[in-house]
Amino acid sequence: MKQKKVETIEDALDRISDGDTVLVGGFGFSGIPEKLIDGVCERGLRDLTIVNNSSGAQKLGVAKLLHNGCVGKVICSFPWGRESKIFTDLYEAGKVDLEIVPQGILAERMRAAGAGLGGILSPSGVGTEIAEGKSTHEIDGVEYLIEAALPGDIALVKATKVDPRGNLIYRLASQNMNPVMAMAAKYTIVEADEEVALGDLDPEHIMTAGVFVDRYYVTGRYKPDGWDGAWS
Amino acid sequence: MKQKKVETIEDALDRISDGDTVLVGGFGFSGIPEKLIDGVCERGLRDLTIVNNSSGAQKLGVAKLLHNGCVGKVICSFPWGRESKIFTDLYEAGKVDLEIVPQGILAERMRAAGAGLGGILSPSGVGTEIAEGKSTHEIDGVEYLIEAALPGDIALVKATKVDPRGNLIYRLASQNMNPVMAMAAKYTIVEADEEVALGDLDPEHIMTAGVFVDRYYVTGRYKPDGWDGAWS
Amino acid sequence: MSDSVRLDRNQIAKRVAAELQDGWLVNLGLGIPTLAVNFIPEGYDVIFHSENGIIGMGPQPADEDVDTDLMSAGKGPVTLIPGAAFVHHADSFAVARGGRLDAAILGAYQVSDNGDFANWRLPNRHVGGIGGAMDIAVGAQQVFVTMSHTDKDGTSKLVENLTYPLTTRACVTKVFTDIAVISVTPEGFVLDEVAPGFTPDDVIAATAARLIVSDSVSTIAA
Amino acid sequence: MSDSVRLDRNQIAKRVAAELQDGWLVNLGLGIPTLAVNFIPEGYDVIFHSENGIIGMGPQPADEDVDTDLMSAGKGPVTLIPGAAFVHHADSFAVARGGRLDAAILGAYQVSDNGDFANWRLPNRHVGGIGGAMDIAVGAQQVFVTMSHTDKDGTSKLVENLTYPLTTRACVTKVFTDIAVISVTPEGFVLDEVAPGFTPDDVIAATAARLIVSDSVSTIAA
Repeated sequence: MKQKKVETIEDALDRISDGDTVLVGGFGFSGIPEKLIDGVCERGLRDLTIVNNSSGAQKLGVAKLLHNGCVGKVICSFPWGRESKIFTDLYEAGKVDLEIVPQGILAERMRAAGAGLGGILSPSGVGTEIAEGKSTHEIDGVEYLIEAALPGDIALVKATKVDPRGNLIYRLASQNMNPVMAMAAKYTIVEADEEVALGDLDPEHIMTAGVFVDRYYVTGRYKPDGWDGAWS
Repeated sequence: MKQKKVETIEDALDRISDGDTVLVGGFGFSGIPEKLIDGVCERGLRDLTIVNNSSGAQKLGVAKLLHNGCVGKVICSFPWGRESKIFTDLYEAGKVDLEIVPQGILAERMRAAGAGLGGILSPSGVGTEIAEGKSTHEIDGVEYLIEAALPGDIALVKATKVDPRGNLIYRLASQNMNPVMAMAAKYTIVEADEEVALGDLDPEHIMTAGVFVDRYYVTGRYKPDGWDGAWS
Repeated sequence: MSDSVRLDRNQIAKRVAAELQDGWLVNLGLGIPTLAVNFIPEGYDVIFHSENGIIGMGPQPADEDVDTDLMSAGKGPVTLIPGAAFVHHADSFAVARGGRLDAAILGAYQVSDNGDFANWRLPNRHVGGIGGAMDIAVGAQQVFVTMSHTDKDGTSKLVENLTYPLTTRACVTKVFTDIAVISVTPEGFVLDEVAPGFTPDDVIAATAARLIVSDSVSTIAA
Repeated sequence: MSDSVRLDRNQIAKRVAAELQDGWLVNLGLGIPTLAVNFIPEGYDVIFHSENGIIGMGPQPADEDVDTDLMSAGKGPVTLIPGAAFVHHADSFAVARGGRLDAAILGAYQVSDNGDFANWRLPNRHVGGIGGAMDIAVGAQQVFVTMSHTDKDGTSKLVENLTYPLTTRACVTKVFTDIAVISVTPEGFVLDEVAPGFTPDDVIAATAARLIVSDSVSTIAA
């Protein structure tokens, strides 16, 4: 069987290079592959294009990558949150590029990449600023934007359970964009709370099939960075 | 709570009309909503456009609808199986139309409809007969076919478990196209082996969220029509 | 206008909540829309959808039951109702764009009388946050906007043509402000209700677009 | 050619199976490709994908263990290997088109020397069955075709230009026939191996396209 488990963060990340497009899971405090993000910061990688729903908050998630100078461009739906001052500063200083995408289309463009499609016909954003420079196509009298598939070189995914084939289970609402990112990247790296034995996952319950996972690292469950509320 | 359960096949089917596009789940012997199909035949509906992977086999599935004169057009990937003589006869007599679609694109076109997209950019079938009459679009030097979303007026879906909100679980490989059909239709009618109480399904295990289901009918588990092998 | 008092945020939320019907699936934006959850009519089963993949959000849990993996799109802790389901982000927005949301309640900077609205970027800023608004507004069966009728300078947020960047064209069905309830119809804005103490003329004066006064204009039940 | 005997279906299946590497994800078409499952090298973990949403098909079960909800795309009963997973049809083809299949083994009517192949419709029939072939062939990392080298009339199935309707352009990487193993390269067909008793010239004579004989041409291990 393909050996997907790695014992160190360094081994988990050895396929990432400067300039890569990296899909990073997580929404709010949930489903963020924090240990992998820390590893990217420690590697001192540069000029990454980071895809996530947001530009991070405080010094967490994508914001941590920004603080550490790893990011050349952010592709997201929500760059301008009250808590993402680092992005604002870098963007206004011309040090980081931005591509803004409606949240659902961001997910759908990644899914299209994972599904080997060239793109999708999107009804979202027609007639708005985000349509500028994009081709349109009409179907049954309705105008759609042609939105290209958004593949990643790398996906950094957070799951709760993983088995030796890389099959994944996500906890509650922590999946968010993780499953589509796992599909969309050429190389998918998972950080999981817990490893279970082969055969322990019911095939009907698996949320991301192991064929989409190239490598995984087991962290044990930990309290999300920056979360100061109740924790169990 | 919305009342989705119906007690009779007649009530389950009262939204279908002559001429509707009906998405019918099932692949091989598995995941076919046979009781709903029987009900459509008994209603004597006419001129339906039926979407399924195939044109049925023997007198089963879509073939039963063809035998009963319900079908004006078939949209499928595999109309020409050794066991679908009825389709061949009707097609060659000019009594049934055909649109042939690659299997994966058939699923993806329905998913696009369910996702409110106008369509997808497909790499499958480029340069072939199925590209005739279709627009193409190039992304990064690669040519794709623009394949329109394929919505249904009605979906007939087979599940193993349903709860009062219409949340569905499929058994083993019986899901096939059922989940995308449930998403793609304006009105989704489910035939389920078994009903479970509200709260009995783990939210992480639900395969089709009840928001995609309009109505369901409970049959009890039965042996698939035409299957003469072992059965438990 | 002497005894007129603009509705507060909770009163607007209460009024828009009265639009929701039993069995509906609804998405709530941040701010006033989120408050609507507190005013669902007794006995109604309204299902709340959250962009991050929750179908069937329940009320906020006690502090000790907060789970960081169970939070709304607004990053607030929530619970699940019985029969809730999780989906991934792509399928979550399939719910929205695919037309399964009976209603979305959103905030806005401006609404025009053909139902265009703006809520994602201030004209004087380089970038804004789109989030899920474009997908939700394009797909929901009904788009209810809640907002103050005018901005701090007294400028109407109901307009003939947007001056703020467009979020979604021709999607808003009804607007709930602090002084009125206004439908978007093929003929333009129609004034359905006024806040207690306001007259239709008060609302017309505060509105920078033509406003048709409904024959059955009434007072908002506060 | 006196002691030359064309390979039978099982021998072709055995030869193509020798291409599969440990840990690969593979999709098998109907006919000879399905037989390849019987010739996986001992100790290899090859994962089989079935279009209808099974990732990790195992061997055929005993009669009493057959489950109609667990059958291959070829409608034969199968089992699951430990760590198998189910997906719906759209995601199943995402696996294929998205490039996660290390190899697909498919049958064909014709293969051209640029890697085009035809397998879905006879030229004299109105319609054929596409099934999953177009999606699988366009996405798989390697497309291995198994077929007889010639049809019943002795006409070559390896051609310069297809006369049968195209399935997928420029996708076939290697062809396994009853007399040869042939790679599709930027220069065209390259003869890698011949069946026992056959010479390269025998194969050239049976092939209606230019055939480059590899410097290291060898005999198929039968």
